[in-house]
Amino acid sequence: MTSAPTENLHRLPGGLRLPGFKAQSATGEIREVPIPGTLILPVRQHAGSAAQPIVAVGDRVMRGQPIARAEGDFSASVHASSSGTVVAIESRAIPAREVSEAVCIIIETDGADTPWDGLAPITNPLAATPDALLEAIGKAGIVGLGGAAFPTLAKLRHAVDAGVDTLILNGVECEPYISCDDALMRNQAVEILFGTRIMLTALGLRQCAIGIESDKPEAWAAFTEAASIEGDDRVQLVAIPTVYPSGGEDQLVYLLTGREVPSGGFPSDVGALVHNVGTAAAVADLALTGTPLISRIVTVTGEGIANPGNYRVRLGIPIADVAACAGGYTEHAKRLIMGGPMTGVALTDDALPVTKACNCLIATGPAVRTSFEPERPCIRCGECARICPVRLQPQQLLRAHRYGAGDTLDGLGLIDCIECGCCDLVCPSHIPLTQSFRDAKLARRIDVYERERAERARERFERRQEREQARADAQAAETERLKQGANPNAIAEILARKRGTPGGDED
Amino acid sequence: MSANRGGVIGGTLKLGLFAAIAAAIVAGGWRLTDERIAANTHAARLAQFESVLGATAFDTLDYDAPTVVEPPHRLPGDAPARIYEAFNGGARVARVFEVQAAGYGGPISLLVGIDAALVVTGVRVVSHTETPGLGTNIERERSDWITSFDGRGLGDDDGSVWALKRDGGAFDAFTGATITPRAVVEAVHETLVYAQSMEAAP
Amino acid sequence: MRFEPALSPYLRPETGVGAVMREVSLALLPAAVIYFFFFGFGILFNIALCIAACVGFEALALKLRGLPVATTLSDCSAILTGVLLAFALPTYLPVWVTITACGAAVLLAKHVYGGIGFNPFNPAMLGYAFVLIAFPVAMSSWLPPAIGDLDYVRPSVLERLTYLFTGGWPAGLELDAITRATPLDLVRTAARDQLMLEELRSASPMFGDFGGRGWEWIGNFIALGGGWLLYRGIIRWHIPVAVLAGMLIPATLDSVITGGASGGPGFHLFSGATLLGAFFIATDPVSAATSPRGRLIYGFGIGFIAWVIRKWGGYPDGIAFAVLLMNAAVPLIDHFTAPRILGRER
Amino acid sequence: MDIVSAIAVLAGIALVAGLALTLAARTLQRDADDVVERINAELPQTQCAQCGFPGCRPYAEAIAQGDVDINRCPPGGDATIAALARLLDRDIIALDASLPPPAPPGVAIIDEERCIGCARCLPACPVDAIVGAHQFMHTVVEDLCTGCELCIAPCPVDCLEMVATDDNAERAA
Amino acid sequence: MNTIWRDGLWHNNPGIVQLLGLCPLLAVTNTAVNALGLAVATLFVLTASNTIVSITRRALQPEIRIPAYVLVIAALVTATELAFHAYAPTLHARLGIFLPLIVTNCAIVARAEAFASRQPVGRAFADGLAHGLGFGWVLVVVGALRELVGHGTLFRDLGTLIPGAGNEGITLVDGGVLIALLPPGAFFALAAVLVARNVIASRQGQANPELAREQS
Amino acid sequence: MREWLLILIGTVLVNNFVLTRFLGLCPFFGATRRLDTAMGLSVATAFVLTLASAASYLAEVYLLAPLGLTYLRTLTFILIIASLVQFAELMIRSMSPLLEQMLGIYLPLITTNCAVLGVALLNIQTAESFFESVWYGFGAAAGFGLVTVLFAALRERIETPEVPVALRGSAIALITAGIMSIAFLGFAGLGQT
Ligand SMILES: Cc1cc2nc3c(=O)[nH]c(=O)nc-3n(C[C@H](O)[C@H](O)[C@H](O)COP(=O)(O)O)c2cc1C
Ligand SMILES: Cc1cc2nc3c(=O)[nH]c(=O)nc-3n(C[C@H](O)[C@H](O)[C@H](O)COP(=O)(O)O)c2cc1C
Ligand SMILES: Cc1cc2nc3c(=O)[nH]c(=O)nc-3n(C[C@H](O)[C@H](O)[C@H](O)COP(=O)(O)O)c2cc1C
Ligand SMILES: Cc1cc2nc3c(=O)[nH]c(=O)nc-3n(C[C@H](O)[C@H](O)[C@H](O)CO)c2cc1C
Ligand code: SF4
Ligand code: SF4
Ligand code: SF4
Ligand code: SF4
Ligand code: FES
Repeated sequence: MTSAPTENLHRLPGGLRLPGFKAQSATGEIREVPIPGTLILPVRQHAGSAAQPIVAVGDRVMRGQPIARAEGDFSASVHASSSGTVVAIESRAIPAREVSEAVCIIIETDGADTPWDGLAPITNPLAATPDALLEAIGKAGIVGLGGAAFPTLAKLRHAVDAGVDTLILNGVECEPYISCDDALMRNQAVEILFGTRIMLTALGLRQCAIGIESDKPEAWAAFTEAASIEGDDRVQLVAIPTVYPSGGEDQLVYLLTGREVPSGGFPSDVGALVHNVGTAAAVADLALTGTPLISRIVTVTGEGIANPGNYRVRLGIPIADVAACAGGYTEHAKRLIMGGPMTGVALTDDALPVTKACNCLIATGPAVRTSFEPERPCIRCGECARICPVRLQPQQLLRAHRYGAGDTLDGLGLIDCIECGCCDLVCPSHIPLTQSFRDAKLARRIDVYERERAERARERFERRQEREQARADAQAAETERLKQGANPNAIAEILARKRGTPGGDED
Repeated sequence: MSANRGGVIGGTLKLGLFAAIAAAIVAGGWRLTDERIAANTHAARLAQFESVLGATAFDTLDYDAPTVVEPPHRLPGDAPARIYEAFNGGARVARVFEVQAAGYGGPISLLVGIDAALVVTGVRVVSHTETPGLGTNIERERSDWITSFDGRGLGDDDGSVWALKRDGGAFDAFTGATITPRAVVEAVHETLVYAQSMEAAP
Repeated sequence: MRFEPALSPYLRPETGVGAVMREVSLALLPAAVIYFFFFGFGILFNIALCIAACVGFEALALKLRGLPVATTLSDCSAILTGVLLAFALPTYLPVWVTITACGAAVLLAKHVYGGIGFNPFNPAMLGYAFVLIAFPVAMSSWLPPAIGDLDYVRPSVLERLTYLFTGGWPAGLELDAITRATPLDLVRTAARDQLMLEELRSASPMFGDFGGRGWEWIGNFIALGGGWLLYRGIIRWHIPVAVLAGMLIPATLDSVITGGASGGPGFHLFSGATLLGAFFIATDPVSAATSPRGRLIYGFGIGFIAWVIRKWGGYPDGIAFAVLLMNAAVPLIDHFTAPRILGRER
Repeated sequence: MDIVSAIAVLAGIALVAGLALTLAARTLQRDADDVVERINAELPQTQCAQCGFPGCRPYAEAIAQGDVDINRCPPGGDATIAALARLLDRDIIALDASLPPPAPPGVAIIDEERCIGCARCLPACPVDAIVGAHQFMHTVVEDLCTGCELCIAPCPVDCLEMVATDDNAERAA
Repeated sequence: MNTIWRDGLWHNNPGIVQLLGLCPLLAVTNTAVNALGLAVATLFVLTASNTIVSITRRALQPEIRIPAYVLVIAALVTATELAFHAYAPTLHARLGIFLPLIVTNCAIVARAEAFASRQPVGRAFADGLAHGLGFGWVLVVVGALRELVGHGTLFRDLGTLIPGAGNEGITLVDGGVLIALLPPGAFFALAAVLVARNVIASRQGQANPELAREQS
Repeated sequence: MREWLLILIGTVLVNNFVLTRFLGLCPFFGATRRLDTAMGLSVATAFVLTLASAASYLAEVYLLAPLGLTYLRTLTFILIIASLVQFAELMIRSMSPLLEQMLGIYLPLITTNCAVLGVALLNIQTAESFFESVWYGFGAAAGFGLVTVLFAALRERIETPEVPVALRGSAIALITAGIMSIAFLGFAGLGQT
């Protein structure tokens, strides 16, 4: 394993140096959250289509046993994260930004945590065929643990099809407060490297970069140490400048390779595949113990939490139980954020369960806001454009969105906005830019959808008109023919036709 | 746009007819007003010259055929200068110079009347591009300033009166604007000097 | 437990419009002190009057438009407009002219378009240009600096106050005796008479080491304030640098070609409103172009047009007109200089 | 004499110009189809005929001809007027006051209990969104229905009803 | 008939609603008398040309209609110009090219007339009169506004239009604000009239026809 | 060389056709709702203005002046111009129907646009040769095009709902034009010293 000099990195446009707020949680220690009485396991914890439950109410399930099967190519199965009895399968609120309800499988735990007997480690994974590895990863319900929770199998498959040449492991963790990847890297660098090698095998690749933010020396040290055990000269460690959002997928690809992911495309379009370090660790875990994705590391932090830290949390544990394990809330707990303070989702209820996408829980007061000026009109200062890592012009996007030039939004790059939140942070007018762009994207989607519908209606209408025209023509011809029946020449005509010679052609 | 081929010829002819009628009306109108307009133009021109010739009586003025002095010349301005001569009973009583002063905002066209005794009979601004409110006081309609030249000659001395008061001369400046009046004063002075040389030459 | 709803990002900006405007206003404080030192109390009077008038007009406009007065006033942009106007207007100017300028700035330039953020033209410069055209006499009457060897009658404080409120100097004090052509005027006149700048310089006590005496010092302190704004990231380098380049490059060439018959770069830099324009006026974010490339074009245009007007135009200084002209071009510049989005061809 | 020359000059110019213009007008015919397409693309394609034309495209043709104003499409509402104004660089005007105000988007549903299978609604639907045969219960294909309401009137037992479409946001997602 | 008058004078006023004929509206309105002079000339040409157009509309095919009407109008304008030159030479000089330019802006109105309204002669005449008066009052109001602010007077130089009338006009204020007489003042004065129109219209409960724009 | 440049500066900046001479205002306000329309219009106007200058100069010098028919100027010029423009209109129509739709009533407005007849009439007073006349016409069109395109872009920016109700629409457009004309006054006196 080698490490690459930082000056070879490409310069990302924009970006922000943010205060870390990581010290409180980044102790390097990972604590365990005890198994609660009830687990709530949504069938949709990932991006894509919901999984299909394969258990019924009353069934007994074991730890690691599949309880919902992936549906379609963009989906991931769900496994019981402890043993117990299925007591309900019902629609419940889930922690997510857009779709806020999903079918959940509720398990009453028995405390025994009996493993499912179907769990099987992969024997000699580094020599296994890519197909076998991909199948195993798919079955284990592994999704990206970097936040978006996109099914890993789909990403890997697509990477193979697209002829990707570089695997990038994302250990950047650039958002403030979050330190779960840091903790993971400090404690399980060996597993991460092992998982990386398995992925390289599955993909048949010869190149991999692990990006680690330069403010994580312990993680860097852990990797250097682990290299003696799981070293691989295909893998390179790269220190990434501490600038938010270097950890964004497209941003990381650009930083490391200088390749720009095309608008509306994926890293695979430029030969790269990005995975979070946690995803690699999950693959390693699967290979070593056969355990599917039933837990993840969650940073629990914020001034609203008594004992901030990193916790290994089984999926489905209600957030309240996690908070209780972290010493409970302090009087500052006014907001509950899932994810980071820049891109996370504010939850209104801590009865919701931890899902695969939940990398961080922040309980905080509204005091994260440091200035209390009201929102004012944009003064076109251009700071938002200066800071935008995609080189958009948020002020123009905002104008187009607010003053109704919806169709110009596409040209201004609305879909290229990664919703990183940088622009909000520098705006002296305190305009909620990022949220406006989320709204605009939704409005735009509806617009496009309606246009499609209109287009379809137009086609059907025009086909129908043609048909009616044809029918009317036919009818007219028929009437004409009948009229012609009264024509004194008609008989001659018919005769003529029968004889095959033209006749009676006056007109 | 559905007219047939005959329409091409027809349309053209109709248009021609309209044109003919229009031309006839206008030409008729011209006949009716022609003389009056010519008289008006004449009167306007005459009034201008009369204003710069002041009390000097004259019976003929060759305003259709001035002597044109092409630059470079010793008159003020870079443009061709025009010199008109006024006669009374066959004798030349005055000259009117059409010259240009270098004003603040561009050339200022002046008519300068100078009688046979080398005395300024009047000065008027024909056109200028000075700043409204500042330089525009050279217009007769706006102030009397331009009449302060009337009756002045070169004087006995070296012409030191031909300057603004603040420069030690005899002419007022305008508040906030010295360039414009200074330019006019200098131009009139140069014209006078030129007129003197003309008197001397023949 | 229930928590309050919120939208990401949850971190909020450190700065605010009000804070920015206040800081820009304060950055002019040192220059104001120097100005006071050379030219007397007029500048302080003007600053106070302009702020009061601008804030007053702004409050009036907000009231008429039925908008919250106090919250909007707290953006402090009217204060800044007032301060900048005070710096741009002649040191001693009848109060109604000053107030008209403030009215034009706040009402005509700003509120007809919807107030802060929506004005395509720089309010202070429109206010200035408006009164320059409406009251040309008053607007071209500048008192020279209070430096010992200048030979002119210095009106007393009372006399100046009388002028401010009545527009007239007491009998006997002719305007010609107390006001002076500014160095820019002199250079224009000299160029017409084909005088060498050096001759002019030695002939007139109005000239200092670079620009006008007194003026160049104010210029230094304005640049200092501009440097502070740059350091604080309130303005970015593109516009000031481009304005100066747009003016100084042609001025240098011209001075070289004419062998010193025209104002050279040093003179242009320290005369008139060059430095104020480059650091404080052209940088008005609302009326400037937004992209870095656009700002370079915008700034260069201002500098260049101002130089052209100084050299060939009818007005001695062209900053205000140049700013307004380039303001008019901003939407077009923005249209053609949008940065290339990452991951897109164009 | 100058009257004659005046007439001659002007008539001469007029003759030449008139000839050139009439000939040009004949040879350079315009091709308006492109405009119609682009106008049609801005119409909502509800095909409800409220504009007074038997569908969106006929209305588009009429606009292109300059026969009607751009404010006659209720389903499109202000958004469509604005889009047309922008396309054609006209003023934005309010929806024609004689037309019903824009209704919220909806689809027709058939009360299947009451439907007698008379098939009268079938030909009314401009986009063939109603399926069913004579004597059998009919149903509306929700995804195809444009909400034009043309099927409501023909039904003898009033079994068709308009319901507001659920959040389009979700349908789009 | 009533609607013709209401349209011409207010609802469809060429000056403040259709925004046609803007050039003379801004160029010659530095005094009320100049404006009045142009208003009179325009009124005459518009009324006469409307009538002639209406009489001859059937006789011409579309391709040559415009040139033909333009000819008629140009002839009328030239006649008017000659008359001004002969009887109001000072005003003729002041109005300068805006007198012949009446051609252009009457042509627009006449064009609309020829293509849209297809009216009989009587109505066409009334229509021309109404629109001419409508345009005329706007001219005079803008002219009066600018003169008042710029000079402090009203109807100075009336003698240039009506021989024998005095040239002093009515002095209301001593002196004025120069900017009103310069080009920017022209724009601002017309804008002021438009604002007044908007305010009056909204008082009467009519919508500003331009306001629907922002509903997009 | 210098003279030609001065003519251009004079017609484009100092005596801008629209903002200081007040010619061609109808299309200036009427066809500037969109930037692309304004650009199309500017090009069309440049074409027509240059052509009109040339044609009218020829007509004046070789037809009207020799025959002593200068009083027919308005008539002759407008006739020539109207025909020329209608010819241009027909061409545009057949080439780009969308452009025609967008220019709407403003294409014929070019015919009957003050700027065209204005440039022809002014030319007779100022231009001293055929080429000067053409150049003058071109300069006038360039001045028109410059401010029209600037104004169109500006209008896209100023048409927001924040503009007070009584000012929305043409009033704010006029004010903006007024401010532009203040800005252009800065060029006063340019090139005359
Ligand atoms: C073929 C393919 C299709 C994808 N489609 C989507 C998609 O529709 N939506 C999505 O959020 N991510 C999609 N992804 C995954 C993204 O590339 C990315 O990994 C994921 O969105 C997480 O990235 P983030 O955390 O930066 O948002 C797809 C990936 C592949 C390989
Ligand atoms: C603004 C932004 C910042 C991000 N920062 C990180 C990060 O620091 N670390 C990380 O692993 N993923 C981060 N992501 C998510 C990545 O874009 C990407 O989804 C992830 O690395 C893909 O890996 P996965 O599929 O294994 O989750 C970020 C996404 C966004 C939009
Ligand atoms: C906008 C402006 C326009 C001016 N226009 C003129 C003018 O038309 N004529 C003039 O003589 N001075 C004009 N000046 C004034 C000159 O620049 C200069 O200050 C003055 O002529 C010198 O005056 P003084 O010697 O009386 O102080 C103008 C000044 C300004 C600021
Ligand atoms: C760096 C900076 C420069 C500014 N310059 C000006 C200025 O020149 N004139 C002005 O009226 N306001 C100025 N402002 C204040 C404010 O932006 C201006 O009033 C807006 O145009 C109001 O919408 C400035 C503000 C900043 C932050
Ligand atoms: S949220 Fe979007 S627009 Fe704002 S900085 Fe991030 S990518 Fe740019
Ligand atoms: S940061 Fe805010 S105020 Fe500045 S340009 Fe962007 S949106 Fe406008
Ligand atoms: S009214 Fe109905 S038919 Fe007419 S255009 Fe609109 S949607 Fe189409
Ligand atoms: S089903 Fe009814 S409402 Fe729907 S499209 Fe057909 S006719 Fe219209
Ligand atoms: S009056 Fe309309 S263009 Fe001049």
